[in-house]
Amino acid sequence: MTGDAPAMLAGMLGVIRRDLLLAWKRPGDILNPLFFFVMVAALFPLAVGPSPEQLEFSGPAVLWVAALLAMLLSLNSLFLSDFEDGSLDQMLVSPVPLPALALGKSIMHWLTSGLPLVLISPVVAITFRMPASVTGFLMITLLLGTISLSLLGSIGAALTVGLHRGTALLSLLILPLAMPVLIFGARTVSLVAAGDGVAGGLYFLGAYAVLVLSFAPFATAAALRISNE
Amino acid sequence: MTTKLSANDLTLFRGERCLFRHLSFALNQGELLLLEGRNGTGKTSLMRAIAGLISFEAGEIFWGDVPVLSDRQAFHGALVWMAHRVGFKADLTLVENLRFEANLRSQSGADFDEVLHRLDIDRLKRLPIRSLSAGQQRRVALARMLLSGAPLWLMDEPFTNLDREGRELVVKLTSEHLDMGGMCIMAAHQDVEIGSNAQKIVLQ
Amino acid sequence: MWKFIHKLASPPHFYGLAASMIPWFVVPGLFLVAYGAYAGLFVAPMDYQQGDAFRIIYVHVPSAYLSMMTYMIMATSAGIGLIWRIKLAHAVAAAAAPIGAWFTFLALATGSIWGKPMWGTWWEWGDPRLTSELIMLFLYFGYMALRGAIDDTAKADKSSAVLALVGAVNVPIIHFSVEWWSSLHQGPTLVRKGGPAMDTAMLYPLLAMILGFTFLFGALLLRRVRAEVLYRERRTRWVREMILSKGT
Amino acid sequence: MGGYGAYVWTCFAMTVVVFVICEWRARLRQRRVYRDIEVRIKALGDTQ
Repeated sequence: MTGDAPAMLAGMLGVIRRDLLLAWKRPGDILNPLFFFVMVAALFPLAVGPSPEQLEFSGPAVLWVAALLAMLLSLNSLFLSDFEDGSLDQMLVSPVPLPALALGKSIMHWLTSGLPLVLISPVVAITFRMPASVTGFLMITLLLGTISLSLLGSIGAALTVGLHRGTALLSLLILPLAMPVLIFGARTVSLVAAGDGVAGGLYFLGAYAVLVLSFAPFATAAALRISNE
Repeated sequence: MTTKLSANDLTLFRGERCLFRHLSFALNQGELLLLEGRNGTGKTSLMRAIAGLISFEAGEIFWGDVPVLSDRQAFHGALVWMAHRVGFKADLTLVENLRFEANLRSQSGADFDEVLHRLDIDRLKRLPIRSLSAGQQRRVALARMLLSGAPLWLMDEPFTNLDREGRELVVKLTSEHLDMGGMCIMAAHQDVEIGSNAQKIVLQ
Repeated sequence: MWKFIHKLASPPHFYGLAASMIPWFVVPGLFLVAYGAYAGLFVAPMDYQQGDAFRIIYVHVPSAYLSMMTYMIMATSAGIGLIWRIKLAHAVAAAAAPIGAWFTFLALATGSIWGKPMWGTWWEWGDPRLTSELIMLFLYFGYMALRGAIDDTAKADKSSAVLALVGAVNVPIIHFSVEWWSSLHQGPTLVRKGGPAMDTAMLYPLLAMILGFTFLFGALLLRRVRAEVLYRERRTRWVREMILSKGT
Repeated sequence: MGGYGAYVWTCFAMTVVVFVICEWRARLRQRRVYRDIEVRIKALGDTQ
């Protein structure tokens, strides 16, 4: 990377600002995954039954799986409109290093689908009778976990952009990679609920987010170049 | 006059099909390169490949003495590309789109309003790109070129969707750009009269 | 050195060489597997904890090992193909994936069959090895699905290479997280397969099996890569000349 | 096999089956690719 830092930062912030503006003009893109999250979370009690013990026990798992699926849902469109209207071409021929722009897209994805999930999760958690202390940890794990998911998901979205079977394929690519996040996220919350120590899980989620942050923008950039050929 | 852009022995495939073999050219400051050929002969592919979006099967492009692939940023900093798809966000306004462009590439410092006025799109400033006609959108793409400080212009069918006045404007802007030492690669399937020393590549 | 590698990696040269190399893998592979299977089934003493069911490890462990190794081979050659633009490396990656998926399936199936008499159930989520094998199988599926979804071979090569590399970074993490996850599991106490102090009469057949599987895998891989190379080079002169002169 | 015979033999049999399938698929692919090229060359004649 020989690009000067200000140009990279300007490009990245430019992407974030532009896409936030777009999201503002089309709020449905943000709201749909949220509704999806709430609905999937509502499906479980309906399927399992209203027994309070069972709901309390399965709450963390259900919320985490629902969050994971909601993140996947919004990933498919991450690069699609850029690909279709030719602005991806323009981004690829810009002097800003592509990983910086890819990171901007990932951040933007997290801001519009990860963060809202974190914010709305307490409301859903209440319906699962989750105590306030556990809910706090749920939010922290979701916060750390969705960062990794957005970054990892960007790679998948970049690999499948422009392919016809995009959506199903994207899930197939990303879900196995997302397993560690799911395992640590959901288990940590369950452990808190059972009154056990949680530091290990949180450290892992944090470390994993940092690790993914270090390679995902480059992988996404490479994938974008390849997919756009 | 130094050779800025040179291509050596290029071969390009699209999938199974070979578009051309052993293509070479050199472009000096102030020169225009016209790519001609019927539809489907690979004008757009060649342009995308020059821009670095597609990789050549063989051959290399140099910007100055440096292979483009080894310093992509330097090369991309020097080019601006008017593609077939304008590459603007339909839901954002003209100004919002061009402001995003300013984050992506260095600007020439030309006065924003003056450029819009010259292209006759200054009254469309606050409108979303979606509500502009195809011709007006091409004009916004021209504004992107004028606002960027890039010496190398890549124009893919710049006359499409433009009225006579617009076409004349493209010719005028391009010749001004060439006079100032700029370079231009233009794909067109109609005859273009710009400057005196245009090179031609005819693709079959 | 570089020249030698290029000559080796040139498709016509490789295509011929691979054909002559296959027997060199098949013969020792079959010998080792035959010895390992015989000794493992009839000579090795019974495990005092698991009884004769432990003999399943003679196929389970080699296939589990191969499923991991194949992924690493796949990711390494994908990386080589991506960085140095060596087409043969991409062909190796493409050829390795289905074989790896089959061995992963075999490891899963034999592990599950081993689990039935040991745990009384065909599937035990508490076992980290089986669970990470399952995720491994998903990784292979994802890789092959991505390849299948892209028509252009060169593009499929590069895209799937990126995926394989990202997957390779994740494989150790997946293992670690699954281990952590199952260590918290309050389920049936698991018997470690094999165990730390293994009798040599048990160990040698296992080593022979692992080595034999590797040889046979090498033969399978060569055969697949040959087909892959032939497909990728189908428009070239040497393939045309070879087919016109009725060679194989 | 101490009552575990069925399990053990099934596993070994499955292993053989997987190897056979892999080998068979590899040969099949080779044959298909080869035949496709042959057909194409004959169809095109000496034009290419």
